[in-house]
Amino acid sequence: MADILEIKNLNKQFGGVIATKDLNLSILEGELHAIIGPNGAGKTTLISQIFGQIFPDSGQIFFQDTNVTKVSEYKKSRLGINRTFQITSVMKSLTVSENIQLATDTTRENSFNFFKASNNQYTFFKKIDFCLRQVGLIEAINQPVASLSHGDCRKLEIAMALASDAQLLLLDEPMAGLGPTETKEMIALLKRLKGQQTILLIEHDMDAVFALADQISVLVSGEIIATGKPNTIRRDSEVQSAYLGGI
Amino acid sequence: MDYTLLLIQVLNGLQLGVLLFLVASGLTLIFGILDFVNLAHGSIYMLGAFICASLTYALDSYLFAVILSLPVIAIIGYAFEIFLARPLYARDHLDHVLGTFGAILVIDTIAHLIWGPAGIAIPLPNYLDGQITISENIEIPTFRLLIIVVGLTAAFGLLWLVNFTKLGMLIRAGASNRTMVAALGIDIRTLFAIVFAIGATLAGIAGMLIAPITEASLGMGNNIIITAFVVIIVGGIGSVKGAFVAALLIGLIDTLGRSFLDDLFKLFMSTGAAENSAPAISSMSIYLMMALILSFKPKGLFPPRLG
Amino acid sequence: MKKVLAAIIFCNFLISSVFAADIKVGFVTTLTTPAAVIGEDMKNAVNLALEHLNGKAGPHNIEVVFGDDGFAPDTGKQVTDRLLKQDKVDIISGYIWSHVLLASRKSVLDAGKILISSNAGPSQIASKLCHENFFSASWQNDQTPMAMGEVFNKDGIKSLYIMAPNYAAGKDMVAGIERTFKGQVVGKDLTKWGADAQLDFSAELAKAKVSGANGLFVFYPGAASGAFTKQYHQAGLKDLLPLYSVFTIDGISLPKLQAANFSGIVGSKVTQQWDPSLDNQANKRFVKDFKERFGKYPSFYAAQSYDTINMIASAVIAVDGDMSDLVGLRSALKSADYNSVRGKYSYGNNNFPIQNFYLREVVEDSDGNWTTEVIDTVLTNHQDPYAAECKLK
Amino acid sequence: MQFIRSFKFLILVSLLVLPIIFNQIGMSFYLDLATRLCILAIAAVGLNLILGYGGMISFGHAAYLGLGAYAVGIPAHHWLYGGLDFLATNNGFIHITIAIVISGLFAFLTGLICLKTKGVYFIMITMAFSQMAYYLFVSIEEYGSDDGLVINTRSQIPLINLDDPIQMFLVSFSSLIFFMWLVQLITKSNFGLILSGIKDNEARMVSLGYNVYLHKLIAFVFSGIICGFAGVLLGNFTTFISPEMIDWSRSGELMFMVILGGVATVMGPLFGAIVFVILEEVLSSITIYWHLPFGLLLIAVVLFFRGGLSSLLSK
Repeated sequence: MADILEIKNLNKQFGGVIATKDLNLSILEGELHAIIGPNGAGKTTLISQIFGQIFPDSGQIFFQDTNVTKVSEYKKSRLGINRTFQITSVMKSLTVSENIQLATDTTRENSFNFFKASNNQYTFFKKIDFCLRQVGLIEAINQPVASLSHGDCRKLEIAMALASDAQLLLLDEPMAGLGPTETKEMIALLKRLKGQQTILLIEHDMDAVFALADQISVLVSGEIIATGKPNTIRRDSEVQSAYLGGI
Repeated sequence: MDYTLLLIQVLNGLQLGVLLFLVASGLTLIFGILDFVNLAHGSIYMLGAFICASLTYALDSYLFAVILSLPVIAIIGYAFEIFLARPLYARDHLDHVLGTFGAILVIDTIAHLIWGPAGIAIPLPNYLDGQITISENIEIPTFRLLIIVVGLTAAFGLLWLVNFTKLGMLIRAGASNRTMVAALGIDIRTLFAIVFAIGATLAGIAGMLIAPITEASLGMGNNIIITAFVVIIVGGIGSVKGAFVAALLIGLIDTLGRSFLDDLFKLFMSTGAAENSAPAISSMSIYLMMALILSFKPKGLFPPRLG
Repeated sequence: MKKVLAAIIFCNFLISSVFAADIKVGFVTTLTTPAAVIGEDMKNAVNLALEHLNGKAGPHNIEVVFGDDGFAPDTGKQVTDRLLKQDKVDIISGYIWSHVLLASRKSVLDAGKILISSNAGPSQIASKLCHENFFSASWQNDQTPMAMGEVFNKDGIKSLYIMAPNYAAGKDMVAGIERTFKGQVVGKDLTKWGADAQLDFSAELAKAKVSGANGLFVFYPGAASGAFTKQYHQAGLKDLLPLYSVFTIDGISLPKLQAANFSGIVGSKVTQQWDPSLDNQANKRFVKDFKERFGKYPSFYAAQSYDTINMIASAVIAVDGDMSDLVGLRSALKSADYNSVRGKYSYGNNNFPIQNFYLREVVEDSDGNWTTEVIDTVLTNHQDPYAAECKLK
Repeated sequence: MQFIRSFKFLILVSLLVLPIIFNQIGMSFYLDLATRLCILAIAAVGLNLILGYGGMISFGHAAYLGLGAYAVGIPAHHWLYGGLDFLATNNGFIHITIAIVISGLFAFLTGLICLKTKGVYFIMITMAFSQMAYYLFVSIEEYGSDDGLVINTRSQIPLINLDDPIQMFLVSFSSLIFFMWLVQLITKSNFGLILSGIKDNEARMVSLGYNVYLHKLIAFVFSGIICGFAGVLLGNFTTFISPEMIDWSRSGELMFMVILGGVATVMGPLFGAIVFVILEEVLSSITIYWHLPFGLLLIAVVLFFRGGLSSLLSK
């Protein structure tokens, strides 16, 4: 399998604070790659750079062998990268199905359709139906998002990411703020997705990470100090002293 | 170029600038910290002028009238906060705009009912009513000089308050992060009411200062409120320093535009055309400047730092 | 909701039709914004005129319906339409502001009604836009400053600095002074006017001061006059740059200036076609009763409004209340056969008055109130310069 | 639901029928009132597209009304009095075309800059541009400067005589219905859905791959054009246009109509215009101090009836 994403010597500073330092990372197509690290290690900053919300000071990012280092976020999304946010980010005043609809390529490509009604296009129904069944939200299809629980909103975000047909999903702490039952459901959901999608997962929940990931990279102070399979990481002494020591 | 005239016009521009600052600083504090759009801020400025005018006649002294008007205006600001602003904090800006526009209509009409449409001229004591000779051919009205001095004092006082006092620290913290202030265990409601009263008082002072020049008149607040908004937008919402810089900038641009633009235009167009277009262009100049600055710095010259 | 509103509108209609008077006169003036100070004076004068007429022109009841133009041309036009279509007035009068009059003119004339201006006299209406159904009860804008120009020539003023608001009348005033003034105009400022007019003139006064002019001519009517005169005084220009004004220091601003004890203006001079001190029967009664009733001298706005009502009454009597008799109304109005407070005058071909213009001085009367007094007649039976451009015969 | 739908229908029918009845029984003033109401409602519908559905609070939309009216007044002025032959016409279609092009262009150019800003900055910069338009017309003496321009001849359109008040009203009314229908169509389309998405969560829409700026710009231009068209009607209706009609307070009035009626609803702008125009009319005929009850009412609406009048209906 080929690398879908390759990051070379990435550097980013905010004022005097180093957020990313000489970072190298490759993600294989189809794998679920998790990034763990203590608070403030620069995980979200890394995702934001991959997605193009902020640009690195130096270094390159390749997506499917194309240099996308300085491609802005809305174009990245069109190339096939999609992300979810640490803080739930959905359109609260719209319905569940409208949120999905907005996430699809079809809507995006026909975005200058001014006069044709958006809600009676057959292709949408199939896709919306599919995505919502995947995440188990099909009952809520016509509900306004404002009425959903926090856990359901997080599922909706995943469904939106699915609907976009992205080749690479960047998931920024999908379990954040979920209760134990909801966390279990989310892990099951990600397990189902694994293999169908390439996923870069940032997560604090160690049980989830070790249960899900194919590869794990450990990020400390902007640097990747180790990369490997879950078992290797678990045994790595450097990782243990830097991060997992407490467990 | 006539340098004497230029100097006088710069002083005039400065005077307009500090007046704008007095109105705009309150507006920017209320806006920045309370996140409340107060269109009726100009009406407080008008009330300052009218109350001071009435008291001047009642007490037969401008000075005592000003001193007595200050707490009155502060109380009005405080009351305004409790009855109209407080219920609207949680709403969006649209509701603020609509509600405070309603307040403008109400306050203006009440002022019409109380003081009549005529406006009130305020007599100045003799020692303020003359001119001061700066050099051989530069004379400026004493009172305008006083406005500059009072305005600058208020400006530096406010900058000191914001930058070097505990209240100021809370105000700055509030401007960038409201929840943090709450987390510090401060009674946010009291802080808000104090900020509102300070803002109202500053606007009231501006009204009291301008009234002896232009009279207290209906609608005077609506003339200045839009310019004051331009000031705080250009300066960056919530930034007292930004408001100060922008107010002086706008005061100077407006005054210098009014005095020199027609001569400038006469260089390349007919006298008639110049005399006709210069006033329009000079009135437009502050908006032009605002559009220009916002297109390069969409959050104004000194955007408050976040987080 | 809709039903309630319809009911309100319907009641409104009923009330106005039940109490309908024989002759309805529409009177448009400014009753809100700071300029309402003029409107109130006019309204007082209209009511005084009605009282003096016992509300009747001959056997016919006269009712006046007031409309507020809000100091804006489009509002003025809207209120004019309302008077014509809703209140169904027989004749329209009033109008302080030239731009409001220009905006409203078409509505009235298209409706085939007589339009009488109680104050505004823009040059357009005196020349190419003159109309047989339009009459002025005041003057053409240029005339008063023309009289002032003559005063300058007599006083030996060689150079002049001019300040006026940037609207129709302001431009006419400037044109008027330039018509008769033989010296040089060294500087001119047209300042922003309207609901948010410019009231701080520091920049302009500073320019005027260094311009080297012998005199400063200004036109700042209504609420702006107090602001202007005060700043003129504070700028210390009194001895350096004598002030000459038209429609600025008047019955409206004087009480306010006196209350502020602004003694600098006593002795200053203005020109006008009317003065409270004019010696005729109608004027004496008008000034006396006005002072008794409202506690101050009437302004020229008031005098012209008082004249307007009397002029209308004389025309109503002439056609015996038949307001559809436009020919009769026109000829009655044109004869100016009523007791005007300015004395006898006549109408030119463009239906603007041919009348005297006086030089007046601000003085203190026997009761200690500030007023004006005629000191000279500058122009006698003066016709405006635009009459020749009017096609009417 | 049924009741609300029939109520809305009833309002539209009475808006069409009542003015004509009033006119026939000799109260032509109410016909004019209804015409003005329809025209202002069109502008409010246009503003609602961006304010209600797109979350762009424009404080400068009176400028488009003014541009539309000047697009009638200026060609008519030259047609009557000569000068600028290429512009001189009283052809209504040309007036409408000019209005659409000019207001669209103005919206496009100012939108390019305005849409870089957000929130209150956006409110103020739209206001700044409309003030510039205001001072532009103040400075053109040929078109009356501060005094405004009297439009001595109305636009000529085949088969329609705008000088007839009833036809003027019918044209305004049917235009209003047309634009209400059009805006509803737009808001139900993909574009409309995206616009609602942008209003709700702009950052998310960017991350979903939308060119948010371009979508906002297009909506802004649409909205400007609708108001420009309303301006053509306004110019023909009042036969007068002055810079005063571009002033920020007029933009405020438009905004309040939209908010009063209820943002992002089909009928909201119309309700807002009805209430605004009738209140202004009724209150101002009772007292010159009508701003007092009007202001109190505004405050009451904000404090106690959130979501405007439409929300009262749907409760």
